[in-house]
Amino acid sequence: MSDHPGTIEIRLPSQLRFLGVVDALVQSFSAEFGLGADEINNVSTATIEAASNAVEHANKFSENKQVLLRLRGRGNVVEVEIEDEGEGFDPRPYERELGTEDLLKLRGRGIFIMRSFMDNVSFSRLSSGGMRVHLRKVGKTTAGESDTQDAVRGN
Amino acid sequence: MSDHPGTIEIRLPSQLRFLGVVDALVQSFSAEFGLGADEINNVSTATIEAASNAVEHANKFSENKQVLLRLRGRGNVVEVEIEDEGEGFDPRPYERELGTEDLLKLRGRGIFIMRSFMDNVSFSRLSSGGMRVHLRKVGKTTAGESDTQDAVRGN
Amino acid sequence: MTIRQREIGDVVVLDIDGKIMGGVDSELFQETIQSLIDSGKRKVVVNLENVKWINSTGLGVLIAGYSALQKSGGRLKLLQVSERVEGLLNITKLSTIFESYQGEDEAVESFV
Amino acid sequence: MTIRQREIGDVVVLDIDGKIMGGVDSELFQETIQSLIDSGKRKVVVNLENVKWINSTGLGVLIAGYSALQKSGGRLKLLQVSERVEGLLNITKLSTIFESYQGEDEAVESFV
Ligand SMILES: Nc1ncnc2c1ncn2[C@@H]1O[C@H](COP(=O)(O)OP(=O)(O)O)[C@@H](O)[C@H]1O
Ligand SMILES: Nc1ncnc2c1ncn2[C@@H]1O[C@H](COP(=O)(O)OP(=O)(O)O)[C@@H](O)[C@H]1O
Repeated sequence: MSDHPGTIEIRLPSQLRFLGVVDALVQSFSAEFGLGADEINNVSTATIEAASNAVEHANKFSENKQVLLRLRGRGNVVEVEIEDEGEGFDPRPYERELGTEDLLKLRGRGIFIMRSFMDNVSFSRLSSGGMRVHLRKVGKTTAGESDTQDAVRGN
Repeated sequence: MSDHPGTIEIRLPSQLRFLGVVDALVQSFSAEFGLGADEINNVSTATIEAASNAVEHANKFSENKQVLLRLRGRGNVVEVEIEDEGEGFDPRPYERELGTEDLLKLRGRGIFIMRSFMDNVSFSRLSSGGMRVHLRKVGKTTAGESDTQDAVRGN
Repeated sequence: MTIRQREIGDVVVLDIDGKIMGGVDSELFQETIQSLIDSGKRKVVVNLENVKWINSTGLGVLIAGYSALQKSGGRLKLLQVSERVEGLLNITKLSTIFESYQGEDEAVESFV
Repeated sequence: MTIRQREIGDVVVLDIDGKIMGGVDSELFQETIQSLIDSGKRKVVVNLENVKWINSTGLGVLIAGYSALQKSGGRLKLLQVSERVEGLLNITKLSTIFESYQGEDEAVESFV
């Protein structure tokens, strides 16, 4: 949990079966930058939502298309970018709270969940036409701080 | 645990701190292809050894160099390739068993561990000059087979 | 995701294992619920003890089951929801429709 | 990796947390062992309960500690080795030099 920044890039096939790998990856990456357990779960859940959308709505499960994840950590800030090879979309209609009329709907919660669980969510269009979702989380839990008071720390 | 093949590519900075992320990644990927707990640990340990070497001996912790991991799964076979940006080396001197005279040495066990824990290990030189380590494991544990006899399975 | 089915009196417990995330999971879950309804079972407990995570499409899978049972006069309740899944149910306000229990006995008895 | 130090009689228990993998970990561990030797402590139990994994460089870290203690008439023993780490100790035959215990009492009493 040093202060060195670091970026990891992952390319995944457009298959939902790899969302478990995304979860493991984001969890361990976020832990490395000192986020607490709840924060880690939230970053991972938001990333899974964005990656699900990239696989399903953008790449439409195509064997020829990939999802790119970029994980960036610095200090106690974790950022995730999810890029797809779809045709892009206008996210503005989905920038809203869910009402009681939405309660029993089967779909339409993904972007809302991202916004709820992250400090910052933004969408941009890639020059290739696809979307980039940018997620940002600042760790508030000073994880393991009291924990290390009388312990010495290496890597 | 379907039979669809899948390849994941990851680019990592040359820092040992990300070996934990490598572990999480390889573990969840291998589990997806039905390897058993011991097999998963072994693939992950071998990958960590190869990645450690890439970071330390090849890339020499350089900020400008990366390690590429390629994870490939098909059926119950998991393959991992680890590519570095170093100057390459001749692995033949290290294709040997460890003797009792090696027992208390502080280093020199990495390649031996890879060979011990994988079904197949091979080294090749990239045209860029760096090395590619290729690791292969065939899952023998028919994980969860009895487990699913009276359960129905989705994703 | 795998589903294992148990009966305790007239209550059916579905033990789910893995992740719940739409696609194949969705069909499987809906078929399971439909066949319960067809055979006259109306009291269903979905045990999430071994579910690591659910995504938003997976929430839809649970809602579809909930609504199908509701329509035929039945009920779907949740058992052993993890903190992670609970966070998702809270933020989406689905915690206001899903009754959820930590103990199996409690969940089963709640139908009486 | 973090190291926490406890004493039980004249035995020092080092509770390690995290991964052991050379680099900074190596210096930290060696300094810890050296300062124990300097202050006359010779009986050391390394508790690996909270160590997820060790790589080959991390094995070297343990060996360095073992050898340093050995040279000054002391002993380094392992506690609560996981299956994963045990696999590594077996394959490298290091299990023939590291005494290892599952119970802390057992480990501490083994020095008498
Ligand atoms: N990466 C994407 N590419 C194209 N369209 C997208 C993408 N992400 C989301 N969408 C569109 O936005 C809608 C809302 O997404 P979301 O809130 O995640 O709910 P859901 O995926 O359940 O529909 C989707 O139905 C889809 O039409
Ligand atoms: N990717 C690599 N690039 C350059 N040299 C390497 C690489 N991997 C291994 N080596 C060389 O092979 C030697 C043996 O490696 P290994 O068995 O892993 O033990 P150790 O890393 O402890 O020395 C290393 O010391 C190094 O000189």
